This record gives sequence, C-alpha cells and structure tokens, in this order.
Amino acid sequence: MLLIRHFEETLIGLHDQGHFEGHFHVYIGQEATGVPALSCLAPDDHIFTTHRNHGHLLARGADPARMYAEILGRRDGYNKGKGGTFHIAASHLGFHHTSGVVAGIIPLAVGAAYAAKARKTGQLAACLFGDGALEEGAAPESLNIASLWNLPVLFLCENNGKYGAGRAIGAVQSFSMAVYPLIDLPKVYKINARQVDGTDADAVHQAISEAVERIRRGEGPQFIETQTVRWPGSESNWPIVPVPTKIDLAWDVSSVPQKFRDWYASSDPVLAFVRKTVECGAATRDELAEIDRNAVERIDKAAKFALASPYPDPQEAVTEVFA
Amino acid sequence: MLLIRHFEETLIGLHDQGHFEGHFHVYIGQEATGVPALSCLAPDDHIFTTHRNHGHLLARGADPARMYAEILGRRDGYNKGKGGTFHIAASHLGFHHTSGVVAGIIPLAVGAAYAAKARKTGQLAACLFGDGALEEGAAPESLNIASLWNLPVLFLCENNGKYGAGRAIGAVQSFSMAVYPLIDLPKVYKINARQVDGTDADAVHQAISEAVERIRRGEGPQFIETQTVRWPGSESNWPIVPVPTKIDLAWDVSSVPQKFRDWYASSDPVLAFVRKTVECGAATRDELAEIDRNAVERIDKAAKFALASPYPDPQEAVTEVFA
Amino acid sequence: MRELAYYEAKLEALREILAADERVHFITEIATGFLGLSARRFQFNEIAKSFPDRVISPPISELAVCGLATGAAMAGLRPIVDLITASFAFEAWPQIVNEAANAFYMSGGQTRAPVVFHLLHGLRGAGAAQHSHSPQAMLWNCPGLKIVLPSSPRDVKGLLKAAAASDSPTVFIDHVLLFEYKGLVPDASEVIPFGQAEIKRAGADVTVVATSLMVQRSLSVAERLAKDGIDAEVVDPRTIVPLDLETIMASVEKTGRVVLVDECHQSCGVAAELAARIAEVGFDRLKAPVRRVATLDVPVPFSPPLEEFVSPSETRIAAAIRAAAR
Amino acid sequence: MRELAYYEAKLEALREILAADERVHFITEIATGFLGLSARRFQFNEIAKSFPDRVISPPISELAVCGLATGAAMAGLRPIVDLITASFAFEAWPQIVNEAANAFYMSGGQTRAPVVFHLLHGLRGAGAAQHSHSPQAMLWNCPGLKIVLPSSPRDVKGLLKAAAASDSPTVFIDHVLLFEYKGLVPDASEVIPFGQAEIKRAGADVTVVATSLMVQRSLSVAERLAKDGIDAEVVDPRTIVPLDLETIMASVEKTGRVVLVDECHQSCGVAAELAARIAEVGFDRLKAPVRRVATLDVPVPFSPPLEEFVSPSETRIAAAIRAAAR
Ligand SMILES: Cc1ncc(C[n+]2csc(CCOP(=O)(O)OP(=O)(O)O)c2C)c(N)n1
Ligand SMILES: Cc1ncc(C[n+]2csc(CCOP(=O)(O)OP(=O)(O)O)c2C)c(N)n1
Ligand SMILES: [Mg+2]
Ligand SMILES: [Mg+2]
Repeated sequence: MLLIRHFEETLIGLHDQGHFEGHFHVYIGQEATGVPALSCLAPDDHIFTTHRNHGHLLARGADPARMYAEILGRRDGYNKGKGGTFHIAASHLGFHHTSGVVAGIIPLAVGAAYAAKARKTGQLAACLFGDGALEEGAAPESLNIASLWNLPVLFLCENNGKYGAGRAIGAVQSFSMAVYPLIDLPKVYKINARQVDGTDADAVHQAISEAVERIRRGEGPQFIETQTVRWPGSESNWPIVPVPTKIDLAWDVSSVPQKFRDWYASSDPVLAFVRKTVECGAATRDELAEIDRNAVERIDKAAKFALASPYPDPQEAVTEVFA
Repeated sequence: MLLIRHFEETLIGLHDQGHFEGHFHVYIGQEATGVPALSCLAPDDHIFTTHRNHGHLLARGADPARMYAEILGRRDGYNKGKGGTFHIAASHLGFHHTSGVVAGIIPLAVGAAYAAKARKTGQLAACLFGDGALEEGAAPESLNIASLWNLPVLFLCENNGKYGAGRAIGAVQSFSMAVYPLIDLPKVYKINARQVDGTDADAVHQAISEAVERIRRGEGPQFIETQTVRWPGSESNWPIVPVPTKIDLAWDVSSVPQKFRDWYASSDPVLAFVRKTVECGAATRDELAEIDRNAVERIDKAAKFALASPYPDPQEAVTEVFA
Repeated sequence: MRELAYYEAKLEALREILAADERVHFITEIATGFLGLSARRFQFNEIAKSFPDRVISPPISELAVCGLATGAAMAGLRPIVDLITASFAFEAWPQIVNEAANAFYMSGGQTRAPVVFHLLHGLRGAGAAQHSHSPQAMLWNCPGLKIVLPSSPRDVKGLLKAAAASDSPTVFIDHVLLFEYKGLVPDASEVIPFGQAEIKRAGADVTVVATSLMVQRSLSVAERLAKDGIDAEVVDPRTIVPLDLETIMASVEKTGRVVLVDECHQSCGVAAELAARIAEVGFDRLKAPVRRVATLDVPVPFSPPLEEFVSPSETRIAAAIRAAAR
Repeated sequence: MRELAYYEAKLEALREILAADERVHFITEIATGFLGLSARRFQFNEIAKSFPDRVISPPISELAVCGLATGAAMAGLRPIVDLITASFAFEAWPQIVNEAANAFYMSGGQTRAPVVFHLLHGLRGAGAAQHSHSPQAMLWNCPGLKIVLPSSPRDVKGLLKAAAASDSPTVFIDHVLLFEYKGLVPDASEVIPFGQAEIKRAGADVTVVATSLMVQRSLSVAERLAKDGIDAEVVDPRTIVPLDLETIMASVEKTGRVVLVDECHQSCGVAAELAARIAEVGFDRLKAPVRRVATLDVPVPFSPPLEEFVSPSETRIAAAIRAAAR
C-alpha cells in the first residue's frame, strides 16, 4: 500500500515537472482494496483493469520502474511506450489488456472466464472497474452472460464515490445511477453480490477470498462492491498532492492543509492500516517507518530508471500492428 | 383485432405470391396487447415501435392500404416505399421512427419523453418492444436515464415467449436472459413495473390506462410486460398461416392442423376475445361475423390498392436525404 | 476438385475448422446461424449438433458478445463470432475497433487476440437502410484488423481457414447473395493466404477491381462486354488488409484503365482508398480517370427499383467499363 | 471584428445559441464540458450556470444519450450532445449512424432529427490508441449526416451557429489543439453556411486541402515554404458533407498539383475520398500524383516521438508539398 501511495505521489511530481504529457488517474485512496483483493488471486488468473490501473499492477508485483517507463513513454516500459498510463499491460502477471474506455474490459473479462471454463484450466478472470462503468450498457450485457453461462469471473466494482461528488455515490442516491445500492444490479441478474468497506483491508480480503473460493467451486460469477471516499487530490482533472504521505500522518494530520485534512484523518486507507498495524502490535512505528523508507527508496530508483530509459526509436511506431 | 389478424394473414399471402421481398414479422398473437394499449394514448403522444409494428399502427388507426403499399415498396406507402415493413412511420399518428435494430427505439422514446417534459406539452412517449430488447445494453442505459430524470415514458415490453421456444421465456427461466421475471430489471432502476396477461385485452387495458395516468400525474416512467404465447406460424423465419382465422374457430378448432391446434384453442387472443364478447352478451356471433366480413373486405380493398399503386420513380432514391 | 455451392464450401470450412481445433468456439444465433436468413440456413443445424459445447447461442448483446470473444481469444481460445447482418457490428463497434483492433499494438506486442468476426454485408434485397451496410471501409480505417472479402466457393473455404488460423483479429465479410454461386473447390484442404489477389478473369483493356459479390457481378458484365470487343480484367484482392497492391498494379500497368466496383457507400468507401492508392503509384500509367461504381451516397431504400437504382448494378458497372475503355 | 481565441469563439457561439432558442438543450459532462480536458474547460461553467435547465450532465451512457438527443430532436427540441473525446462516439455508433442518419430518409421525409453531435477528434498528445480517433471518414461513409470541421475562431463560431440551425443530424468535430489559436471574429452574429470552402491562403503552385487542425498546420508549413519560393494555396472545405468541390477544383485547375492533409488514419480516410473525387473530375488537370498526408495506418502510440512519427506532422506535410511542387 505504501509502495502504491509513493508511486502515485511521485508520479504526480513527474507530471508536474513535465516528464510526461496527457491525462492520467491515480489509485490513491483505494489501496486497501487493490492490495488485499489481488493477493487472493492465483498466479495464472486473468486480470482486466482500467484507466485506474497503477495500484492493481503494483499490488500484483509489477515492477514500478517498468511502469514508470511506460507512463513516460520510454523504451523499457511494459508496453514499450506504446500504451501509456491507461493501457499498462503485463501479460506475465495476467494483465493482458487494460482499457481506457469505461466498461470496455467487462466483456473482455467475461470472455477470459469463458475461455478458462471451456479449457477447464481452473483459472478465473478478475474484472476491476469503477462505479461509473455500470452506467454503460456493456456492463449489464456482460453480467447477463456471465450469469447465464455460470462463468468464473470476479467483478470488483471500486466505488470511489462514497459521500463524494463522484458518480454513483456509495451512501446516497447518485445523480447518474438509479440503481441503489449498486449491488442490486448484479443481483437482478442472479449474481451473488456483496458490499464492503474498501478502506478496510481485512474486510476486503475476507470478502474477496470468499468470492474467489465460490468461483473456484464452480458457483459462477461473484460481484463485490468496495466503497471508498474519493481522494481530494483528484477533485480537479489533473491530480495534485495535498501533502506527501508519511507514516506520522497516521497520528497527526495537522500538517495537511485544512480543506484536505478530513480525508487524511478519517478516510485514508493507508494511514488507517498503519494505525491498525501498530495498534494490534503487528509492527512498531519504527518498523513501519523503515518499511516506508524502503518503499520511498524503491520508488525513487524506479523513477530514475524510467527517466534514464531512452525513448523508443520512432520507427518502432509502425511495428507490431499485427500478431 | 380482427383487422390486424386479417391484415397479417393477407400479408403472408402477398409475400407467398412474390409481391414483396425480404424478411418480415407479423403481429399475430399479440393483438390483445396492441389494441387496448394504444387506445389508452392521447392523439398527440409519441410512439416508437419495432420490426413487429403492423399491429401497433393499425391499432392506432393507420390506413391498411398505405401500410400495404409501404410493405410492397410502392409510391403510396407511408414512407413512399423507402422504409418497408420494418420502418413504417406515420408521423401524424405519432409514429416518427420505427427501427429494425433490436432496442434501437428505446433511447429514442426516452428522448421524446425528455422533449415532452422540457416543452411541458403533457405528451408521453410510448416505447413498444420485445422481450429480446432487454438483452441489449441500450435498454438498461435508457431505463436508468428515464428513472433518474423522471421522464414521461411508457415502456411496453411484449414478451411473446411464454411457454415458447422464444427468447426471454415468460413462465420459466430463459436461455438468454438471467433476469426473471423480466420486470425485475426496470424495478432495480426504480421504475414501477407490472406483468400482465397479454392475451387478455381487458387486463391490458386496465394496466396500461393506470400506467398512463401515473405518467400524466408526473410519476415518471412506467413499465408493463405483457406475456403472450408465440404464434406457431412464426416458428420458421418466414411466417406461414396454419389456417385463416374465422370467427367460428373460437368454438371449434377441428379445422386447424393438429400441431397448431393448441395455440388456436387456448392462446389465440383474438378468438378468446370473440368468445368473451359473445359470452358476456356484448355482441352475438352473427354480429361478430358481420364485423369480421367488413374487416376482410377492408383488407381486401387495401391489398388491391397497394397492388395497384405504382413503384416510385427510381430517381426518388436520391431525394430526401437531408431535411 | 469438386463443384460446390458457395454456402456448401463455407459450411465445409467451418466443419473442418471446428473438427481440427478444440480452441475454436463458434458463437452464433443457432436458429438463423452462419447462413443468415438464406433458404439454406437449416443446413447449419447439423454442425451445431456435432459440436454442442462449442457452437453456442448468445443473448442479443452484440457488444458484450464481441468483447467476450475477444477476451476469450486473449485467454487461449480462437473464437469465431457470427454477427449475421453486418449492420449489427455497429452495436459492437467499441469492442471491435477500439479493443480488439488495438490489443496487440497497445500492449507492445504482448497480447494476441485471434478472434474472427463474421458479417454478411451489403444490399441483400429489401434490407432497407438499417440492414444493408457494408462496413468494410469503416473497418479499413481502423488499423489492427485483417479484413477478408471472399467471392467464390474456393475462396470462402480457403480464406475462412486462413482466418481461423490468423493470430490477429480478423473480420470475415461475405454476402448472402453469393451463397448459390457454384465453383470448383479442391478436395484437399486448402488455406488461401491473406494478401494474395487473384485475377478472376484475364483481359487486356480495362482493369476492374472488385470485392465480394461485386466480383461475380463484374465477371458477368465482363462476359457481356467481351462480345462487344471490350476485354476487361477482373482482379479480386480477396483481402483488403493486407492488400496485394502489386497484383492490382501489374494489371493497371497493362491496361492503364481502371474501374473499381464496391458495395460500400461511395464516400470514403473501399473504392475511394483503392482509387487513391492506384493513382498514387500509377499516376503515369493511367490513360483515363479511375472510375468508381459504388452504392450511391443515400441511405439504402427499401423499394426494389429504388434499391436497384442506388446499387452498383450491372448497368452501372457496364457503363463505367465502357467509359473507361473509350 | 475582435480577436478571439478559438475556445472563446466556441463558447460565445454556444452561449448565443442557448440564449436564442429555448429548444436547444446541451448535454455534456459539465465537469469536463464543452472544452474537453483543455486547461480552459472551467470557463464553460458560467454557461452551465446560466442555463441550468438546459445544460445537463448525463450518465456515462453514450449510446442511450445520443439516442435520447435524437429522439428529443424528433419530438421538437434541438439538442446538442457533447461526446467530448470523439472515440466515445463509437459507443453510440448504432444511434448515430443507423438511427439518426437514416430517420429522415427512411420515413420518406416525415421525420426530422435536428440533433448535433459534438466530438473532439485526433491526436491530442498522449491520447494513445483508444482516445485519438478521427471518425469523420467513417461518418462520411454514412449518408444522412452533415459533417462540420472548423479550423479557426471565426469558423467555429459561424459553423456552430449553422449546425444548431440545421434540420439534419450534424456531427460537429473539432480539435482540442485548436483552442488557443487566435483570429478575428465579426462583432455581429454570423452564420457560416454549410458547403462553402474557404481559401485560407492563396497560392499559385500547389493546392493543399486540409481540415480542422490540419489547416493550421498546413498554413504554418506554407509560410515556411514560401520563403523557399513554393507558394501553396490552402483550401479548407469547412464541411465535408456537404462538400464544396467547386472551390477545391478551381484551385486544382490553377495549380495542377494537390496535397491532402488529413488526421484520419490513411486507409479510407477523408483524404482518400478527396483524392478519388479530385482525380475523377480533374484527371486532365493534374500535373503530378495527388499526395496524401494522413495518420499512418497503425493504432496511435502513446510515446511522444512515436506519436509524432505517425502523425501528419509539419515535416511530412512540407515534404509532400515539396514533392508535389517539383
Ligand atoms: C466510454 C467512455 N466514456 C467516457 C469516458 C471518460 N471517462 C474517463 S474516466 C471516467 C469516469 C469513470 O468513472 P468510474 O468508472 O467510476 O471510474 P473512476 O475514475 O471513478 O475510478 C469517464 C467518464 C471514457 N473513458 N470512456
Ligand atoms: C441489434 C440487432 N441484433 C439482432 C437483430 C436480429 N433480430 C431481429 S428480430 C430479433 C429477435 C427480437 O426478439 P424480441 O425483441 O423479443 O422481438 P420479437 O421478434 O419476439 O417480437 C433479432 C435477434 C436485430 N434486428 N438487431
Ligand atoms: Mg468512480
Ligand atoms: Mg420476443
């Protein structure tokens, strides 16, 4: 989680310094969903994710250096610079195709699940998407087929709109989705569905591992909605870091600008996990600080690696159009 | 209802005689839905229908002669021969646009309702579609918006798959739709929804008139599913008439070939209505026979009119591309 | 060699493909099936019964179905999706042109999506505006898709086999009005590689480049014109992605006169691209302007004489060849 | 006349349109709004606030939203739908190309659908494969849609007003990289009729036909080349449906040399159609092959030097003009 957090905060810095162009999205605030969720999957499961993919890849063990290189459009990027932030793919980790089209991956994940079932490989397909994706017709079409054909697919809907100005708002009726709660949608397609607090790593872990077990037992598609509160740094279209995350913030947020303080004090899943870890005695503050320093260091190195990686030869642009 | 029935049976004859080409769909078996449903609408309401539109147009008072002319591609057709069976439009009756794309009209109807609400005209938009249309993503997307924006739209889903080999089967779980009963889908979008026997004209009338009242009171979208048993003449892709409908069949189906007999004996809504009319004393068998003769005569004349109508001048093909 | 009807060769190919490779799954509306609404469609049933686990009917959800097939291809299958009427590909447009087409490139060559989308394009007779599309030009505008347009029994068989073996997403587009054409098909199983045009009729005066049903229509016109002393060469690219421009240009080199016959709407249609390419490389060879015979730029009307008027009919093809030969 | 930036002229037009006609409703994601992801997007807020009942944010449901707007147009409104990134028009493809485009024709002239679809097309910088489409060529292949491609502050204002007044479904396509261009805009409200090309730069040697951002890029190249004695004429069709072929041909008549600059992928792109038409009617006038500068036929890569390589860059435009002038 700390690695993801530092990855994203550093990334915003790289953007501000002009090291890469274009629109991008960060995973800050959703770390306690992605990390436990992906830990429940087997090494050969298929994973499909979206514009908000960085946390998922890191949670699965992707190399932050190659991710940065991709986001900066460098030769050593996972996609050799052809994909960029929206499309990071890492086939060896099960990330075949990452789409920036809202709901684009939902049918694809259902298809990978279809293949796994047909080939009797025991794999499942995990489909990670935002609450907004349920507004696209591709979502209900896919839920329907997954249910009818009893496919081994895990739908993980990360609803980052709780109490927020986001889309499908977790705790109240939204302006863009009439279905409330969201899990009523999969349910109406006879898909088992559960809501869980996406800032509570343990709760997420339990919900996802149960869902995965059900899928492996052949019980068909499972749907989990995790609710998180949208990180205030993403209120604008380009993310800004209100304050760099440090372990100490878990106990004292006075260094956070007033208007962002609430989120760090009560909604930040990383700081909550830090507090919990210390409270339950699993680690001391010093041990965590050490882990944190290592994470920062690893991210620093990764960023340096990416910055040193050359741009691809322009001619590369016309290769690999066809397999 | 008798007019519709004879219209369709005669149409099948016209097709068999080679008077027109291509695929077409008939409304046989659904007459007790369309006739009462459309009688509940006001003259200036908007209506959007599908490939199975003939009964809807006739129920609204469209001229069978101009409909035949359209289906035969003649100059006097409602669309001047440019539309054909799938696309009959009759703007003065509220039929602006009839689409052969499954679910194509659902967003359009929601849009007409949006316009009515914005312009405060008091109109509603009726959206007539089959059970299969709910499988297309356009349907849930539209239900969502209609609900969120509280639009004056009547969704009439004619589920012609009851007990049949059709798509979303009315009385059992279908192979193509996981949502069962179908009305659970609008309900999950918080749209008021009801199921009704589509072969019972009185029940349909009551359900639709209540729904229309609700809409006029500003209560927003209403959804009615009518269930009918698919007419056995449409088992193949091109309809065939097992036996021409006559009033007497209401009491004696022995002239119907064995394999089709069941439907005429127990599922035919026209014959059921005939029986009911006589039983309750609203009309005698002779009076009905007279009405039937008139309908047959009107249809005969209509067919002759269409056959006598010339084809459009080929140059017409390049006119009216832009308004 | 045996004489087969087009539809027979097409079914034969499908049967062989399904039998040869367990990874092939065929997604279609079984009731109407691989043969569209043609009178022959019931012949598909036998195949459906032979491979009950791998021939499946989906809901009416083209978008999700094409995505499903693409995702399944990414995960080790080789699905073939039958969209029946080509116009319904529009429902699936985001998955075909923005997911499948981009997957290999965008992933930097990591992810293959060997999926085949099957469409029946064109003016089928009374299809009217919504059911008569020829989306091959739009698809050609989307890099990443291979596009196959067979015109004969031999080609449909050999090209379908190549499509099933292709590692790239492939759109296989044919025409319901081709189904009854007969022709010789090799006994042994033949795979026709993509990117090899075929001279369907040799001739000295005018080069006619046509695809799909338009090949047959052009051949019939060419025979008629031969009696009037106009000797047309009919070239069939068979696949437009990849395109065998060499074979086309060799013919143009010889004749200096070109007619392109294409059932897409004219503007930005397949003929537009061929015209642009031929004039780019063959400018000095052309003795007359390149002529296009395509569907007129209006929605397709229902009424038969109107439909005939807008279509690339034999009358219009003949007139264009005569004008080019002059 | 005042000098305005493109984005200012665009907003001004929208404000005037909304103020003038109650039937106009503007459907957009208010947060990102009419100005896409540009730095100027917040300026849209003021308009959103001025017309709270007629500027509305829909769910992420492009298909239903475009259908809704089309249906509302059939029932008496004149909606403008902002799809923001042009690639998302693919989600709505069935409604745009198979419902809206066909409605008037298919109904035999009964039903008008005066809806405007607004798209931001092209290579915006790091949009990668899925967000960089230029769907104008695909749309030109669909009869029934008017297609507008402004390139200057004055044009965007005058053409948006014409689009709002059009009784036919109209696709209004512009480019986020145009927003900062400045130019003179008349004080009085001006409506620029569809189908009138404009000579953006007069010249004697080579005719350059370009649309949208490519007009600005071509103008900049033309100025550079003028110093080397190559005098390029830059023609901007402004609308491709309807197309003012006369103005284009008058220029070709004069120069005999043509370069087409177009941000669509090359195959079956806008340049392909222009090339085919120009060669059809101007065959005898052409002194050199018609040259196309378009986006190379590969999915758009993310990495900046790769994106530059595939794009119709100034380098490639200059090379094409030089070659044509030779
Ligand atoms: C088809 C499509 N429409 C619109 C967009 C623009 N867009 C990018 S992210 C986004 C919001 C998505 O919300 P959600 O799915 O909840 O994901 P979040 O960003 O909240 O994680 C939108 C509308 C898009 N990428 N694709
Ligand atoms: C988008 C699309 N996909 C497929 C078809 C082919 N098609 C025509 S009618 C039909 C069945 C529709 O079923 P339903 O909506 O229940 O209507 P019914 O014919 O039963 O009245 C299908 C699949 C189509 N017209 N449009
Ligand atoms: Mg969200
Ligand atoms: Mg049905």
